[in-house]
Amino acid sequence: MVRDEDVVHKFRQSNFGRLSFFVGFGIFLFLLSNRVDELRVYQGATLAMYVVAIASLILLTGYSGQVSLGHGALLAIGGYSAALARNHLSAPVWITFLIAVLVTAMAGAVLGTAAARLSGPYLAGTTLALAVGLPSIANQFGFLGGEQGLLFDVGFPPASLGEDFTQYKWYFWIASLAALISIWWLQNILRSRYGRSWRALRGNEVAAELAGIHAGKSKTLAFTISSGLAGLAGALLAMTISTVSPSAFPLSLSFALLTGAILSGVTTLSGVMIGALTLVATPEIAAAISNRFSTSENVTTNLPGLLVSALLILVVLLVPNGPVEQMRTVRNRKRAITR
Amino acid sequence: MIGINRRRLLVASAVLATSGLAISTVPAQAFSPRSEVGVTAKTIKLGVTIPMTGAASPGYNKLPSAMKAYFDYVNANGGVKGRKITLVVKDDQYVPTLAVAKTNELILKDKVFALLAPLGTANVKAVAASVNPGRRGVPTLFVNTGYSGFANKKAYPTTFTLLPSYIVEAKIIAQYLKENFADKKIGLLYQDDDFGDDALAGFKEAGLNFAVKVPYASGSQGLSGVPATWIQKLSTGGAEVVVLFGVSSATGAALGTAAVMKYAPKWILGSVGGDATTIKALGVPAGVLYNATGASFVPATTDTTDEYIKLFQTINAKYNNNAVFDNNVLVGMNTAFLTVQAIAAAGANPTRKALIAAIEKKGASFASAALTPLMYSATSHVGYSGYWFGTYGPTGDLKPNGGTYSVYTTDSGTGAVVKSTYKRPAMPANGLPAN
Amino acid sequence: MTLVVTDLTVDHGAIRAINNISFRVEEGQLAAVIGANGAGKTTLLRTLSGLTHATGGSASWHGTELLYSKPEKLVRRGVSHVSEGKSVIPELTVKENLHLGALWRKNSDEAHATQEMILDTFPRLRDRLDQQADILSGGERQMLAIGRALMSKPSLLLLDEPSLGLAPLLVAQIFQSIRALTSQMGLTVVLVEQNAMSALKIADMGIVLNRGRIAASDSSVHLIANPQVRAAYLGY
Amino acid sequence: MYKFLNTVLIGITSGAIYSLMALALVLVWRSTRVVNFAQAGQALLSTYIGYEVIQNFHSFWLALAIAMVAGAAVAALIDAIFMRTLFKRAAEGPIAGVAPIIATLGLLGLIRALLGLVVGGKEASIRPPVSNIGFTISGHTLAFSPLKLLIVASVLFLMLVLSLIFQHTNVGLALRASAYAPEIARLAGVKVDGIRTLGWALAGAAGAAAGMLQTPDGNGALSPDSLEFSLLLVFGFIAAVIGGLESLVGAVLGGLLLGLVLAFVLIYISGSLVFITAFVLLIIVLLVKPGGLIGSRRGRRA
Repeated sequence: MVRDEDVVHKFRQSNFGRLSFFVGFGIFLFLLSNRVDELRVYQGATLAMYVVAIASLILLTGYSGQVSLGHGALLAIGGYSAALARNHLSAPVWITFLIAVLVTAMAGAVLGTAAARLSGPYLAGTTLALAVGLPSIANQFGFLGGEQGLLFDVGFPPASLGEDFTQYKWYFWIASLAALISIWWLQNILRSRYGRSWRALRGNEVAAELAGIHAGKSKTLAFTISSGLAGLAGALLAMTISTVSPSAFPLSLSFALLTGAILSGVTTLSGVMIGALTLVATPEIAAAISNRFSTSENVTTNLPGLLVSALLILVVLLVPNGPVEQMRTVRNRKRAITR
Repeated sequence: MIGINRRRLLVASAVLATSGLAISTVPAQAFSPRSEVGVTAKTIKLGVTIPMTGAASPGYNKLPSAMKAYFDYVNANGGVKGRKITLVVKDDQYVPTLAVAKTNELILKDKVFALLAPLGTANVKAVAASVNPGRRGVPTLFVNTGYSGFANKKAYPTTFTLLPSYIVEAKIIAQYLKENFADKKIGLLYQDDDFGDDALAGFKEAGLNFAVKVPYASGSQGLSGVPATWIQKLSTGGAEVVVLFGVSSATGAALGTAAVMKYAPKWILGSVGGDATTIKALGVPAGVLYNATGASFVPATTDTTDEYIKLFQTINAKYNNNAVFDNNVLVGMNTAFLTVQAIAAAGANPTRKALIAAIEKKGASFASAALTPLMYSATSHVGYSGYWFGTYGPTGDLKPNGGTYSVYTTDSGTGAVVKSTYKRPAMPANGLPAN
Repeated sequence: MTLVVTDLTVDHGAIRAINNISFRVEEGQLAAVIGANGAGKTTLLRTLSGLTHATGGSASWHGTELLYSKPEKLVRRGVSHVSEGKSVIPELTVKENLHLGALWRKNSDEAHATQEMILDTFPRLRDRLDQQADILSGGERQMLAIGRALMSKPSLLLLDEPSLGLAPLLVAQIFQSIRALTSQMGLTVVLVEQNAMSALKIADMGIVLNRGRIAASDSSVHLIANPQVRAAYLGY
Repeated sequence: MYKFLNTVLIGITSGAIYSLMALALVLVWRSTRVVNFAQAGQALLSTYIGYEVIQNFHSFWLALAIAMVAGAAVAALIDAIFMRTLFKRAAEGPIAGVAPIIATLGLLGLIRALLGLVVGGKEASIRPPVSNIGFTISGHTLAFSPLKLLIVASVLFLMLVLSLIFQHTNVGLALRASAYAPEIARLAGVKVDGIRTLGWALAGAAGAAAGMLQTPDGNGALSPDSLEFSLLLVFGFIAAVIGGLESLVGAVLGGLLLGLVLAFVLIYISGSLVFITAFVLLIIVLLVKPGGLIGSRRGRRA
């Protein structure tokens, strides 16, 4: 309680400060993108995509207490709507992203209405079945492009950016901008009336309802916004691989996003980078380890899975609320003692 | 050094691309007269992304070690023009996102000379669109999928396919069925995605009609009860001859379940799902395959009278931990064998451009274990284009019908199916291409 | 056999729920713990039964240290706790709820005898023996909860707000039953109540908690007579 | 006629397999309120242990017994080491509902990766213990064999025995009480931690049985990347949710319903509708009865 008031207080004091932080961070990313090589820029774009997707899950799970095992399906909806809008309507890039957000949000609203009636394992089961079932729809309708999917080409970077401006840097810029805007906007939502009602529901649903919060509506809204963000992430994913196809949204993606959310700490948006970074970096770290210590194929192929799983279990066991929340708790405790 | 060169190369490609030139065969030597990316005086580095883990990995995950085994064999015998070949393997789990990420690592971090044998239509397509090896001038050799689209040189300028396309295969199977089972009711099991769609297109082109067509969703073959529904539909449809045009796990599931339901039509196995060793590894008893018909473009893996099989089995024993010698191992080694020839043909200081040119110019005459010709030319990036038919023996060995391999060839378009007169070039001494 | 609580302190995170309290309850006595909401009454009971961990101090019953032990162990030493809010399991039948309290008892004949005694005291439960507990009325649930606790053959009974949400008439009835049972079985009872007057009326002694500290502790007769207590807690 | 009969038989047998996994999931859910995704990994591990027993002692039945015991032991260890710690550390807060699911997903990945390290790339398969050739009635072979009879019988047997244990024994009462209201159960003297571990162990044994029976009914091959086990988990879970998660009978009914609906859709409509059908069926059931076919009224909100 104390903490929330504290944060709100700070926010009121420095609404402008927050905005300038985001702008500053954006400028930092911009400068960074000129310093690093093309692979890192590409990975940066993937990272930004993960940031949006994980933020979407954090909103859903950490703030409104709903579980989604099928977030990959929502990403797929976003990716496909963006690609269809681009290919059939020749929509400008930013419009395709907007369309992805809106279409997925609408799908999320429908799903969220059903989801608000379900809880815990029932919702988990439904979202899991959705993640398994949805991609195979692509093979039922020709316009979805079947197994090989659809092309999604956001186009070349504007010529005004210079000759040595690579495609991936362009992706990175788009993805980073999308991520920055999403996180900024999401933070504002979380500080609004809606954010407060989600937190109240998370704490105690019965008490929140007594206080006049409509649990069903509130959860559906969370599901809708979360879906919209997932749709954006899906469009970003489609951009980085320039295509959408059913196999780009496997069940393992849904699980990976959940892993990322847990590693970030589902209760705080500010840890979102941690999870995204882990998802991007773990395979590389695993490869480095197995290159150094072993030549066995079994080790090389299974080490990334082993590392991610072990990390996930450790985080859930040791810092269940996430590293950021943990640090905050420790800091608060210290502060309490020094007082 | 290399970093700067590569950067300039990319700049140049971007410029070319933005100015509307679709094909970029950037003269890399212009910037780097001494050595190409991934090539040193002593080594050549190649890369492959392939499903090593996950549901799609069984079978395919044997390819990299087979390729490595052949490269090790060549390296032990002096390498290619003194250069030893290394192969960087990345696991893409059959997921396009990962295929793109890993291919980027191969090109940008590991700085490989060329990409080898990528797999999966969606993966190759995503890599082509996002990483765009075509624009970067990175050769993608011997794509390991039968999707016909990748042979389109305009869209995929640096890509060479290897397997006969699914359309080719379907046309040849249709011809075989018309010749041998004209009066029978024919059934088809196919995967309900592009793989199956290509096959359907091929059968349609050949004018073959099926009494029963059973589609299955990719992945559903592993679900208890699903294969039984196929067999039920095929048997109620009265199919006397059944074409199994799916992946190995689907073939295995169909054959195993048919045995349960005592349904015994004449089975015709497509090449993708027709490798006896893989099917047996799935737990299907060899006896179930007995008398089924199979199609292949390489010699039977058990045919030790074949000089390639003999050599590859020796290499397999020495450099591949004596793994089970199946079609995956055979195709893997054959791919490596072709790769070595291509690099050798690219000259004393191989460049990416020279590699592509060498395959276009000399690819059709490369030695290869396959019994069908390679169709590479300046205008075509199509690899093999034919099949022979055989019958599985009691232990699951595929033996050519009539004792000799009679190969049929055709193209992915409207071309007729013809009996091939191709004479396979003799294997170079010890399977080591002349340097 | 005396319940001796010495210097007991319990923290809930940063909040000190019980602050260094000490008291005694003699064998066979019924002690009422009264106080405002948040005074620490429920925390006190939860700590004595092992559900909540104490920060410091000690509490012994019959030579057994109650703190830092687990509830399932303390039950076997004779400590039974009826937690706040009708502690029955609605998914189980009445019989199963009762039976649950005696699962650990080796002697099933004895357990059966206890059950008969409980059903004699609360005859309404006998009629509903095979029905699911979720159809019981509030009063019946409280009877069942107390019955379940008695099935464990306790020597120390901890009761948390048995009157919560019940009609006044029913409250009187329940309290009479509690008094009768404790005398009959020779129980020592710690009864936590908001309904201070009713509790003190049946109690031998009373403890008044205020913000985690003991505000007053005396025989119930004296407490009822104490004008300050009357004003603050008894409402007249 | 035979088409219809066979469709029903295919639906029942495959439904029975889903039910076995659903039973295991329901057992864990009932005893600890956790949806155990590691169940597929545990079943795979147990089946590998069974495979090793067959290799050494050439008896399927011995292997089944040992696999079930091993499955129980592994499950008990997982609960005692991981889940207990987890429940103590993440008992409250927003993570409480999600943490167990995540932890079991992590365990699933861990078991698979470890299996991949140890047995990856090696071939292993299990032959059916009894004939898997269909029965014949007046010249027509049914989609039902002695092996499938064994599977259906095992499911019914397990369901009955477990239901009897749950409804009519002291252990069963303790299991139910610990699941519904752990605090009250503890106050009544139930050693809840141990009882929960017992619930996990029962589930581990049921999961092992599912793995040992499904493997020879498919083609018999085992692999750490097994598609069969992933699908078994997903469809077993869907069956359990359809059944209401609370009830063993519900799990079996859910499994059979899923199996039958899939068989009819695949045979009478289209072979490629597997995954969509499962999703649609689940949605329909949950829209009509949000707590599943046999869900307790409280279960929905838990």
